[in-house]
Amino acid sequence: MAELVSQEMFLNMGPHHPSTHGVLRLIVQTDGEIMRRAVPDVGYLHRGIEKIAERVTYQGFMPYTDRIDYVSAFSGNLGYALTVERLAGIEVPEKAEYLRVIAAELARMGSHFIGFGAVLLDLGAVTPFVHALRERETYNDLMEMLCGARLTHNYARIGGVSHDLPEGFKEKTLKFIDHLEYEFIDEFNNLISFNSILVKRFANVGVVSAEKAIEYTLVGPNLRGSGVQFDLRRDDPYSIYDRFDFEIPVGKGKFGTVGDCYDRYWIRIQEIRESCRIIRQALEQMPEKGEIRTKIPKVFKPPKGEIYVRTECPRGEMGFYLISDGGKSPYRLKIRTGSFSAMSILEELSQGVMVADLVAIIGSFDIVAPEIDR
Amino acid sequence: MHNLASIIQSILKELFGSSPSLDLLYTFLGYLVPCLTVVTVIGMIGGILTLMERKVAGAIQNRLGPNRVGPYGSLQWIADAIKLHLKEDIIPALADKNLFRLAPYIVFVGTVLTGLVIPFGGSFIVVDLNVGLIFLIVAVSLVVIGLLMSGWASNNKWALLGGIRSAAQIVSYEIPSALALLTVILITGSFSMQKIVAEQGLFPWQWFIFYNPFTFIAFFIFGIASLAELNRVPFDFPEAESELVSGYNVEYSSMRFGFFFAAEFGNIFVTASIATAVFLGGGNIGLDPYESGIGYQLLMVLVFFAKAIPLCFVSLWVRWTLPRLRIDQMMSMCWKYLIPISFVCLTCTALWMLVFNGNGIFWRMSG
Amino acid sequence: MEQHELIEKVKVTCQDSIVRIEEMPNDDVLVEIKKEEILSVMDILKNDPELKFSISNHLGVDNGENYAVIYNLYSYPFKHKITVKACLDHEHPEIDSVESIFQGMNWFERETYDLLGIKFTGHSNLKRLLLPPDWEGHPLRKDYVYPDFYNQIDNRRPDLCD
Amino acid sequence: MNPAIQYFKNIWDAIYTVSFGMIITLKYWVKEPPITIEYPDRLKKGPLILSGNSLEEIVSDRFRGYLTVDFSTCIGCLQCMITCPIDIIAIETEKRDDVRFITRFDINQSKCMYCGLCVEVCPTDAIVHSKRFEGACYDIKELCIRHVETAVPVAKRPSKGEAESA
Repeated sequence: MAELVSQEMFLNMGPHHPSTHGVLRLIVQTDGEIMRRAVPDVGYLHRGIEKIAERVTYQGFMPYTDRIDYVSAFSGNLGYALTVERLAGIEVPEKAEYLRVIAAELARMGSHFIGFGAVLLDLGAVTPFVHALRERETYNDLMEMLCGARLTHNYARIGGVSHDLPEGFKEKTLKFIDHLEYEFIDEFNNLISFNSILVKRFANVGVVSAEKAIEYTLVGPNLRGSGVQFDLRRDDPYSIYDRFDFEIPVGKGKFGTVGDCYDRYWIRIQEIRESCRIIRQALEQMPEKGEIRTKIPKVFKPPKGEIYVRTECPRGEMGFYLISDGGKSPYRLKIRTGSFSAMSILEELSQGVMVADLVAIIGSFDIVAPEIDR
Repeated sequence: MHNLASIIQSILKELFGSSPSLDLLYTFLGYLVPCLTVVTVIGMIGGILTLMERKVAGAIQNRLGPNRVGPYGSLQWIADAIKLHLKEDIIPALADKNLFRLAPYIVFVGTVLTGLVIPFGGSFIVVDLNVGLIFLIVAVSLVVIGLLMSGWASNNKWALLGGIRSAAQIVSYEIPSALALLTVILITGSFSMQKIVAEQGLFPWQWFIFYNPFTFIAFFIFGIASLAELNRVPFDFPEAESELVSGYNVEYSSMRFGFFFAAEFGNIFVTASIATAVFLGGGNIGLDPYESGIGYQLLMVLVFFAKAIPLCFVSLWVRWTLPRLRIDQMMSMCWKYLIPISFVCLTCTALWMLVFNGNGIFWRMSG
Repeated sequence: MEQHELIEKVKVTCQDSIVRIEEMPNDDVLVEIKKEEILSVMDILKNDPELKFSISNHLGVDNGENYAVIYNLYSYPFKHKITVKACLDHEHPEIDSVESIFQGMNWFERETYDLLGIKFTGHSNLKRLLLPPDWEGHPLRKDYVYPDFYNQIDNRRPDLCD
Repeated sequence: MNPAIQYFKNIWDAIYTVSFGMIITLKYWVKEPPITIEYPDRLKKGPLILSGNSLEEIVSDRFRGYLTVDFSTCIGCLQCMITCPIDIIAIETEKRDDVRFITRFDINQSKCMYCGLCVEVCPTDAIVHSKRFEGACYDIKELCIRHVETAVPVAKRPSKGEAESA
């Protein structure tokens, strides 16, 4: 009998694959169902945002920051606005700071709905995804009320925000938060989070230890999922986050090892509660009247210099390294995003897992492909 | 006179007289008419189930579901079928063309073959084989050949993975589902579907599911195992949309894909029918299926469908609730949990028969 | 640790390699070092028990007359920041890869290589990351000319309104 | 834990948690009404009438739709053209007998990213976002919207006081 020849199989997962969260290609080497290696091939959504920044004005770049991470567009706005303001020494009116915090936390929630919804969709649970999107719909409506756009908000401006709170926004937001805190999250957890199939799929899969997470520059919920207590909102406060009382959920290995997919998933669900708390406090403390925008000249030229500012976005810290030569547009703007570093660890994590686990791991990192490529 | 075919034959004989050559024609017609009816019924129910699946999904997800074609979208499934017919039929250049063409039909045939021995109530059964249940198990597992064939013939790695997954899955889950059905066979002592139905009664306590605790468990084991055989969530590995793109049918388009689709949903109904007939009393309303009038016979059909259709809906309901398992977990679930438990059920039912002299819990109570 | 304390500390620990050290906005410290010393500086910053920096960001800049690579470091235990900068000459931009010290820099350095053409010696997999492998030129260079065609695909977009 | 106990606990966990989920989906199935707002062509019929029947009324007040220009107030200052980050606005003015005319005001709506920067910068609120969001057409050239067909004279620049009161 001739000897059986067994061969490893190369699979092209993507660029158009249902669970690659955007356009992302993975060159997958499998031995049947077992993965040998998955090499990410990114760049399908590279739009050269950093090059564009060198050609448009400082104000004109604001709409582009929506498109770095379009799932939570305001986070990009905020990071960029803070960077330019800190470089140019612009004071932001108090009311604008509150509006920013409210919008940023809403964006965080809206992003997490997609984040944990999409990973569940990857695992075949469609209903929780649609339920999460139902809540995101309310977030979209709120943002539309606030600034007129549902996805690419372009709400922040250098020196403030573009619109004041519209009428009825506060009541609607409070209702939304109440709904989330007292109804949605518990129901969602009972529906899917504690489901034993989901726990089996997530627990002990894709374990990232704390050292490895720091080594690979994981940030945000992915870092906290590995048990590192670090949140820029508390540890390096920007805007007015130091005025609020909130907790930072950290992965504790709820159903398995610290740093597995379940921890990363669970942290996102808990962060929704914390965001609700922050929004509630911000709405309470916010002054009724006040300026929402510091006037800056139409031809805005910040002083010469370099600055690196990080903000805590839903996908981890988004850092803007801005080099100004005193001209109308940035000399060099580097955008450091959370998905980029999360993607770089994938090759190592994917060794020896199953094809189905790879999908769960990608999903649990909450990757948005345009954020990787920029 | 134990099936529809012989009834039709005898009617034809009465109407047109008898001769050897005519008898042959009668036999042919006697089987052809019920067969066509069964194919149509299963196809129709499969089609309607696709619509219902989308409607149920919509309802569960706070959505509307299809609502544009016909009143409340009720004609959507016909529109889909027409659309699938009109689409271009693509066969990949490097595919194994003959196998590729054959595979959907095998899957579909596997589904409709089972329709032959399903007792739809009364005398409405195409042929009451004395090995009916065994035939059912065999016919259902024919599907795996079609899926494996399509996966191989597509010359696509995703499809191949899907085909292999389906082979592993269906072959494994065959065992618990067959064992669960065998517990009932112990009680009836016959594989004939009509006999199995006749042994039960109108009232729930006369059904085999409530015969003893072990048949109760066996019913659920059969339910889970048949979900797996149907490739439905939480066991939809061969398709696994988010992992394998679309699994075994990734290269199929047009009506070939439609056949897979119809077979999948037809299979839901077939499996629900088996569960109804074997565990839930089928169309039995306490009367003799062959001797009662046509009105009663239709009532039996009604009773049968009234039990089978909700079971189909349970399958849809499960699908829109649960996430997918992983392939190794699916296997361990089968070999570590379902098979041992179904063996326990089988053995304990056998012991039960011995100890209680063939009486069920409620049968014993009612004397 | 305050900014100036950190400056003193860094001055002491890696005095020979420093070209320039100054304060940066946002509580940051900018250290410009000699490019040959990058590995030793990074090693000190990572392993010194009073510093314990880990890396957070990396970028390259085309300054016209030279290139610069910039590393942003952050110390999780002590919560201070430092920005390390090294200038490379314009003809042959080349520097040691810090991948051996900070593994996570693998992709960051690949991106810099891709977009700016700075070579990282000792890097394990120095290939283009974002752009296709047959792309010509490095777009973030200031003298980059956007090509009209790529593999016969017309990149020019005529203005609709003209 | 004892493997035997673990075995039965696994079965119990699966049954318990799955039934919990099934109950929730059943609740949605039979009880909860759909939240879908149908596309406006259906608004009149369905039970989901929002505030009105027209397309514009279902979006919020600040909605950023197609750009429109009001030439009774446009002073031809070119601010919007300068501000636009993607240069989709093309304006040409011409001086005829001491009166400035706008001879061209094109907005390339196919490129517009609805950021609202031009609206913000306009001193007289001449260029505004309408609430129109349906723009599908068969030729992309139709999306270059030429707001000026025959040359229009620019509006008078509002005096300081007027501008502030406005």
